[in-house]
Amino acid sequence: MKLVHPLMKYVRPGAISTATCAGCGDGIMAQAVLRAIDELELNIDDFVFVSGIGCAGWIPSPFFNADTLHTTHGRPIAFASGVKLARPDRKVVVISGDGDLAAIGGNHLIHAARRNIGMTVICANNGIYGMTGGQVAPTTPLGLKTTTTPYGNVERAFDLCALVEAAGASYVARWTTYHARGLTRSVKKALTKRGFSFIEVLSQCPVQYGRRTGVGNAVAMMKGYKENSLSVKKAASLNEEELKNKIIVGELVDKDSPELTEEIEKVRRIHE
Amino acid sequence: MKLVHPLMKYVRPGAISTATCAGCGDGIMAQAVLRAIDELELNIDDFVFVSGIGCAGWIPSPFFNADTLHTTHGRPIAFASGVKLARPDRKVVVISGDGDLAAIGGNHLIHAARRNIGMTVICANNGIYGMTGGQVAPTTPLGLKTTTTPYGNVERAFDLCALVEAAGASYVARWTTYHARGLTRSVKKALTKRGFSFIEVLSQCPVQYGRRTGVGNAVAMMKGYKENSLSVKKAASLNEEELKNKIIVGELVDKDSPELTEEIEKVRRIHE
Amino acid sequence: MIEIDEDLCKGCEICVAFCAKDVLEMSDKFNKKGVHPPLVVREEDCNLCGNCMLYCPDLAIVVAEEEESG
Amino acid sequence: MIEIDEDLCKGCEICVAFCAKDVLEMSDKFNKKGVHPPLVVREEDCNLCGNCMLYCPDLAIVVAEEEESG
Amino acid sequence: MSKAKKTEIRIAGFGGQGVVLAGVVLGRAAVLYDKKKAVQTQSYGAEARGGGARSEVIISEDSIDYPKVMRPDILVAMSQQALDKYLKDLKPGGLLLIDSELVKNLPPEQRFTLYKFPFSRIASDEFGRTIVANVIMLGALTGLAHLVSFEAMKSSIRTSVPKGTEEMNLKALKRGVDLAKVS
Amino acid sequence: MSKAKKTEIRIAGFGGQGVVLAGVVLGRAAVLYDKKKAVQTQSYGAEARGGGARSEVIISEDSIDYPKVMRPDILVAMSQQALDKYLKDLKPGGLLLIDSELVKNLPPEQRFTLYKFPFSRIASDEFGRTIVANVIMLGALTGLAHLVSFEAMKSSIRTSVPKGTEEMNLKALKRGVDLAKVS
Amino acid sequence: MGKEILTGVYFMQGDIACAEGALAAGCKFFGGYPITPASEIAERMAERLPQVGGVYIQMEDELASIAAVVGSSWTGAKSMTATSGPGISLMQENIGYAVATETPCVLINVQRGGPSTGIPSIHLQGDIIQARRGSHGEYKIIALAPASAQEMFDFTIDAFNLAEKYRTAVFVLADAFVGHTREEVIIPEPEEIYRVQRKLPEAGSSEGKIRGFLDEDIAPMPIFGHGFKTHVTGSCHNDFGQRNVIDAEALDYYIKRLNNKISKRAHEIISVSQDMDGKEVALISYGSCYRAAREALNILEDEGMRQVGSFRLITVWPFPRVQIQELARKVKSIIVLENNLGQITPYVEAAAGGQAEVIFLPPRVLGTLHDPHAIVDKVKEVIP
Amino acid sequence: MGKEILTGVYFMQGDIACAEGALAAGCKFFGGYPITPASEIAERMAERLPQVGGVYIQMEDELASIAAVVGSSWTGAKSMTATSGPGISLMQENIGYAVATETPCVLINVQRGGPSTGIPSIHLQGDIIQARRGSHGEYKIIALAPASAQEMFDFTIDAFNLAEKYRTAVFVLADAFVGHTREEVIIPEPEEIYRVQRKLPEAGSSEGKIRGFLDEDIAPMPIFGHGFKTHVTGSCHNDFGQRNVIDAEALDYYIKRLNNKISKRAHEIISVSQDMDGKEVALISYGSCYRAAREALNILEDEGMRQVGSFRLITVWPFPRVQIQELARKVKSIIVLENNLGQITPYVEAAAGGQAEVIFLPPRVLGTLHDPHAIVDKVKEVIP
Ligand SMILES: Cc1ncc(C[n+]2csc(CCOP(=O)(O)OP(=O)(O)O)c2C)c(N)n1
Ligand SMILES: Cc1ncc(C[n+]2csc(CCOP(=O)(O)OP(=O)(O)O)c2C)c(N)n1
Ligand code: SF4
Ligand code: SF4
Ligand code: SF4
Ligand code: SF4
Ligand code: SF4
Ligand code: SF4
Ligand SMILES: [Mg+2]
Ligand SMILES: [Mg+2]
Repeated sequence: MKLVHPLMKYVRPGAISTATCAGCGDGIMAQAVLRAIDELELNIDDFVFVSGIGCAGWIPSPFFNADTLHTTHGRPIAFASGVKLARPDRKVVVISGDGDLAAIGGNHLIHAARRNIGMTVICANNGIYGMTGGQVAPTTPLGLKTTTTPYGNVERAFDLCALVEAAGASYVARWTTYHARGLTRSVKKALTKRGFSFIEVLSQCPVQYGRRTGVGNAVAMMKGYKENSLSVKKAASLNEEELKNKIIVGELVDKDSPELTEEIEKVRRIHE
Repeated sequence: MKLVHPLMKYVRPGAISTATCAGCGDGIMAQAVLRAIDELELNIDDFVFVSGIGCAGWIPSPFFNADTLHTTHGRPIAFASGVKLARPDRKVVVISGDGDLAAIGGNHLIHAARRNIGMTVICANNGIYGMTGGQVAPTTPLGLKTTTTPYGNVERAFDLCALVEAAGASYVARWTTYHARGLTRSVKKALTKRGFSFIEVLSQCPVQYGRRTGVGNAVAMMKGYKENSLSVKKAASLNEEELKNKIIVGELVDKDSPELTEEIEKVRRIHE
Repeated sequence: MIEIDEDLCKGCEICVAFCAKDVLEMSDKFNKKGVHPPLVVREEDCNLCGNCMLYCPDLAIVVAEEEESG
Repeated sequence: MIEIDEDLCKGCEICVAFCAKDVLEMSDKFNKKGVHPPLVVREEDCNLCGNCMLYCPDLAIVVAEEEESG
Repeated sequence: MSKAKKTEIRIAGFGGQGVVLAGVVLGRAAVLYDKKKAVQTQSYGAEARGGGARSEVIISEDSIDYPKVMRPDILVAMSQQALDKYLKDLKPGGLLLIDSELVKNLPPEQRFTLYKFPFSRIASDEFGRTIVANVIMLGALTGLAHLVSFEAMKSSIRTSVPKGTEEMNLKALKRGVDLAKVS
Repeated sequence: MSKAKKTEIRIAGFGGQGVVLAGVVLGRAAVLYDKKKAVQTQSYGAEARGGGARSEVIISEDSIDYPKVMRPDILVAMSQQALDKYLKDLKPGGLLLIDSELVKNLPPEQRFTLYKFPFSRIASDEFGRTIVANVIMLGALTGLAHLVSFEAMKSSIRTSVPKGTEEMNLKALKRGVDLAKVS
Repeated sequence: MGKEILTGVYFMQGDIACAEGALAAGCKFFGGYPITPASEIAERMAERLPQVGGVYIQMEDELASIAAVVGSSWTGAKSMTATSGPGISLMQENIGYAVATETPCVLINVQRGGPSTGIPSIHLQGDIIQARRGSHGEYKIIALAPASAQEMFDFTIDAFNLAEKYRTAVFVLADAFVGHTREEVIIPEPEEIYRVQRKLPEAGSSEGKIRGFLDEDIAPMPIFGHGFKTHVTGSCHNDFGQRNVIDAEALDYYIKRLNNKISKRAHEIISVSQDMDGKEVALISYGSCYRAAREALNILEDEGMRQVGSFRLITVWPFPRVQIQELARKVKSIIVLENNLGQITPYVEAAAGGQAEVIFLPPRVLGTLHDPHAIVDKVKEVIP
Repeated sequence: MGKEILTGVYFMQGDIACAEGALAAGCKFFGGYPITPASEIAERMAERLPQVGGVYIQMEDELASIAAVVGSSWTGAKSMTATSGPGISLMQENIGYAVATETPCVLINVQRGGPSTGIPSIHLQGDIIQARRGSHGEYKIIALAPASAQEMFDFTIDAFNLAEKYRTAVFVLADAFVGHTREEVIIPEPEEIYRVQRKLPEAGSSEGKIRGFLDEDIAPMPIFGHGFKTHVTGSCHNDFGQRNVIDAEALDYYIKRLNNKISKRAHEIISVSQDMDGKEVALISYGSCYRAAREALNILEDEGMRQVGSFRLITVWPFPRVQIQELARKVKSIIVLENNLGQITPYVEAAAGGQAEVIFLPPRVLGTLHDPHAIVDKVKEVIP
């Protein structure tokens, strides 16, 4: 008996073989998102998936058999804002890379969070520019030698979750691909949350990060995630020194504030 | 006897009459900056002032008789980064508006803070786009009727200081034009601080904000600043409800971390 | 002493409003910019606090300790 | 039961590494992609935890309860 | 075929005096209420404050191909600077209207018809708001030049000024018309 | 004047097999160590992973105006897909070199000289690293086609591969040369 | 709802007329960012869109504005943005995306004086070639150039119709003069306004099989939310939206189809107005320069010089090459009026191919309308 | 320090040669953002600049990259960025700023297949007109088009020299082919490399009186940190940097001076290479197409057809209009080879003015080099 993968039904025919390198964490993320939709029993036809340019931009595009908008580098949230504003009934999900969302696209990220527009942004943070060949990203650890920091990175990395929280997001969580189950839970939460939700996922890039920088292959990187991560709860009891170089995983923000398209709808009602 | 204004020596001959409207807070800010330089007995020839497009962009340009770089809308921090990186010995000061620095320019703001590049950014936050005629800004209060929110603003405003703090700034302070003395103190601190410093200044725009929205003239607006502000210390003892619509003034962040150009210099030293 | 450069003034009235000693008043003449500049009407009450100078957005006011002449 | 679609496999070895029961091993044959896919070598030890399926980035593994046939 | 006679009007002064609005009110009066053709254009340091502002109107019975004022028939100067800058363009024999409170140096030559009134002073003293000087000026202009009817002007003002200020502005208009009568 | 004879080589396979590097090593050997002229170009889904990759080299005694391979004299196919895609371009009588572990379906027609070796299998079994298949292939190619000298090839490999892997790669090169000898 | 169209006579700024034209065309989404001299369009849309059930959003910058416009268009909304040169410069990458994904949208450029910040309130026709080729790669757009407030209304409607019909980005190349000038604008009754609506695929069309992209016959648009499972990408793709980022053949197909879509229909898109029958000299103009051309012709007519006619580009792009070729065969001289240093002039020369003399005439002072008398003088040099 | 110039023979990618050329020219600042097929330039600069006392920074995006480059240039550093079409599209606003403020800087565009994301690794000459007019307003730039790895080295040096000499932004219009191809590159001895340094005002020049801007004689540059109290602005300004954002006359002056600076020196900037003496047919080409033109000429020569010559644009901008006018008077036909749908062809036609037949010939498949035989066939159509 030939078993069929339960998520295969969400995969676009002809795009079954993912376009990622062997061991890339993006495939694990893709599944986590589809699994969340499956478990929530939502109709994938009610979604619009928006992505930018980068390996992670290919997570939904063309892989997900749904309405997908593969945009320009850094701009998926801006495009997605147009989709959501014009069709507030759609579930709008942005999935893209750390470079895309936080380097070139950082402004759209913070403004969408500020507006609390109803969309879910899932950031595949591999700490590098994967697609273009392993250049430093604003998420690359200090000291790492990348193709554009041959003597070691001297720029501090963003704490993306803290940034998005400060900008105003309603829901913020961080996971790694090792935490695929927790990630699935958070995606479910985010998809049903009113307002702007953000999930950072540390996702291994074994080729441009692992191999090039000598950190190791996919397995080694996922083991690293396992060993270096701490739950939000555990982290709360530790001091700064103890938290150094640790990945805090779990839900970081979950609060309620008015959602943009609903507020706009109220204004429109005045005129009806 | 004709008295000479003690700051007039820093004003570019031919630019003495400011280009602002009557009562504009930007003039008060301009003085506070010059006064800080004067009190620190720094040489204005060691400075490069960089600004963007907007009324506030004209605070240093051409007003300050120094090296001034009046750039494109939203980009002064990026230009200033080039200046600082190439000439780390310069004191680089960016003075520009809320729209310039936080709407179109938001990405450069957070990245400069992340890098902790040694510059001081002073944001004239008038809660509006002054120069283009009173359109909503990402700093406009909820509900305000501006030329592009005729039915009241539905977008939440940024807490700029919190945002820049989350991005990694070494020094963050907030003042209003009413607090011209505190502002001067903070500018002095910022100018001598290692790393990225940010000062938000609530500055009245009596024309596009005050008059158009019915909030009142320059005097009324400054009185509003006086009445609605609280020091950081006082604020610490109040709850969220009590802090609603209050302006918290004073120093919010003052910490030490490695500065970008110094770190780059270290890398360069390896090759000497 | 306190001195106002009328032609730099834009007539915003900030100096008048924030002088705790009520030293200043707006005049009713028009300056070169077509606005009414302030006048020092009660110089004797001035405590040289410097607020008017601090707040004048247009560097139109200078306040200084009287210097001993000679 | 557990099934591997060899031609979807890219040979990353994640499934092998994260199977707590050591059920899987990399084979030494080449698949269509020119890499070595894994083999189920100790199916009897498998507890159907689903980790291999959860982690396979390429949807190449399906784990399912054995269905009663008939 | 060449077009019917057009009247070209230039109104100039400081930014903030409402000279642009004055031109708009005039143009709107002509088009919407007197059923003439009009084009209104302006110039100001759009991204600057203060400085000079200029508003121009062409009024004609016929459609207007060329919308730009080249040699105005009428020049209104609400500041010294405006007069100094634009007087040279005024058509010989043209009408020159100035705010005598703000324009002190008049040029010697008399190749135009000069009217001067202290619009700003009246606005400040009688209305307590310098800003209505422009409407008083419009009243005077209506009275002097008859470009548009008084009724059209009133309607135009009513639909152009901020809500709540209609009555004051109509009073100011009337005050201007009266000035013209006296002269 | 037309140029001296050029040899055009195309090496094709999967992304990740090091076919681009193989071309670079070959070109560098020719230019830096054999003092010939060479141009190396490539094609791959640059912003994609996996999929096909192709590297092309032209080697000539004379300077090379036209740098693009149009009809290769030599085709190296490191995957079935590569063979299927590029065989048609191979010059009649050209040399076809394939990885027999990965290319199973050979076309019937014999208008070329075919050599096949299990590069990947040897790399995997003897070197424990599939990735050296490309260097073994280069060895075989050197042995078969004499485009560049063995010495040049060695020097080129030494300066092209990651530090620490020089010895292994030179061994792999040798292994390839030996394959060619046997055949 | 229901105030889509404000029928009647108005004394209106060109910018406001443009906004009203958009609403009359059925625009339901505006994403923008303020800039002189285009802000009035945004302000008017902010006021009016909620009245007609549409959405106005001021984005964080112009890059985001055009992105939001394209995103909204994919939900089926007629969408637009309005800005000036600096904003258009920032939009270039996403303009290419709109073209590549065949997204109907309208871009208003109220041109101002540049380069760079230049002078915001002064009109220049500085962005004419930029509109055509400001984004990277090989592509085509459509651009209209209005010359009056009335045309700001009319051409904006035309722009929407062209965008919907040809599934592409359409520019309205206005300028500070046309945008800020107030004139009479007559807005017709709703039923007199011609509106084109993009074709949609049949409901229930099966996934992945809809020829929704790169179809020279202008494919129906598989907008979101209808179960089409559309895959939109600005990477090289085929008729079905499928990405191919490896093969030159795919790129060749992608580029040529997109270009042919417009160039094969150039005859139906291009609009010129001319009164060149039996004339010897042509005044070629577009946008606000046309006003000066007309006035010059009035003067010439008064002087009895009837050998001169006007050839006006209503659509600047696609360029009316064939029409100018014909013109060049008939006339002795062509005087090209542009408020710049000669942007379309080389294209006129290329079309004329030496058949007629081509003379470029800018205004004496860039940023002003041509003095009609200077045009007359130039004509007299040509016909002594 | 001291490894500015790596004298010797290399087997090098064009991108790497470009980086080495920059260093040889004295480049001390690189601000960039990765993009295929230009990333290798950034990577090389990241490695090499610290070795020579320079600064490499990867900015958050391309807008910031060009901004940082301009900022650094104002401190006196020779500065550059390198990107591909999408990056250039994003830089448009600040390219205009660089031109307006007369900031020397070098912009490398390693062109790829577009519009939009297109195909990153395939070469197209899609951005030729974009380089000239992609920013808003009326301005001029200089652009060079290399055809080999060696020229990536040589032309990058030329670009720096032109930037310094004329105080402006200079493009190197490479493409994915030239950038990624590896060939022999010979780097000369340091003393054989010609380097131009911008003029600076005399030290102590008094503030506000330095004619530092908009000077047709290419004013000395009052760089920061020398007490010049320089006022730099992209708003309309006069010879002294003083802003005027009101008067059309000021705009006219600002635009014309900036343009004249280049156009009056076009003869000394423009570089073409031609062997057209006594020929009947010209193959006009630039960039990588030149390689195909050369090969076609080899074949024609073999076949004894010596009536055909090459006319190559080394500088694409300023456009060699006068040179092509002359050419057109001498030849029967001009075949223009471009790897696009004809971007400079109209400019060639405009220059030819009907004096010679102008034929545009793209490669059969866009994104590939022309097949030399297809060129030969076209030539044979022209000379039967
Ligand atoms: C405007 C623009 N600049 C640069 C690029 C090149 N580019 C493509 S993907 C990418 C970065 C990818 O990094 P990230 O977003 O982290 O995605 P990853 O590949 O790591 O998943 C870059 C710089 C581009 N396509 N467009
Ligand atoms: C790219 C670009 N977009 C828009 C503008 C128009 N513009 C000029 S200033 C400004 C906003 C000014 O607001 P802010 O930065 O808050 O400064 P303020 O005038 O309020 O001091 C805008 C949108 C521009 N000059 N360039
Ligand atoms: S380069 Fe890295 S991120 Fe991109 S597909 Fe490969 S492993 Fe994944
Ligand atoms: S518009 Fe507002 S911010 Fe601008 S100068 Fe006037 S008062 Fe100041
Ligand atoms: S110095 Fe103080 S007391 Fe004196 S006038 Fe000024 S504000 Fe009043
Ligand atoms: S504060 Fe200054 S500008 Fe304002 S009224 Fe007083 S003197 Fe005049
Ligand atoms: S299901 Fe669990 S136990 Fe079974 S093979 Fe997979 S990982 Fe191992
Ligand atoms: S995890 Fe999947 S892709 Fe990786 S080796 Fe196992 S089956 Fe293959
Ligand atoms: Mg990444
Ligand atoms: Mg502001």
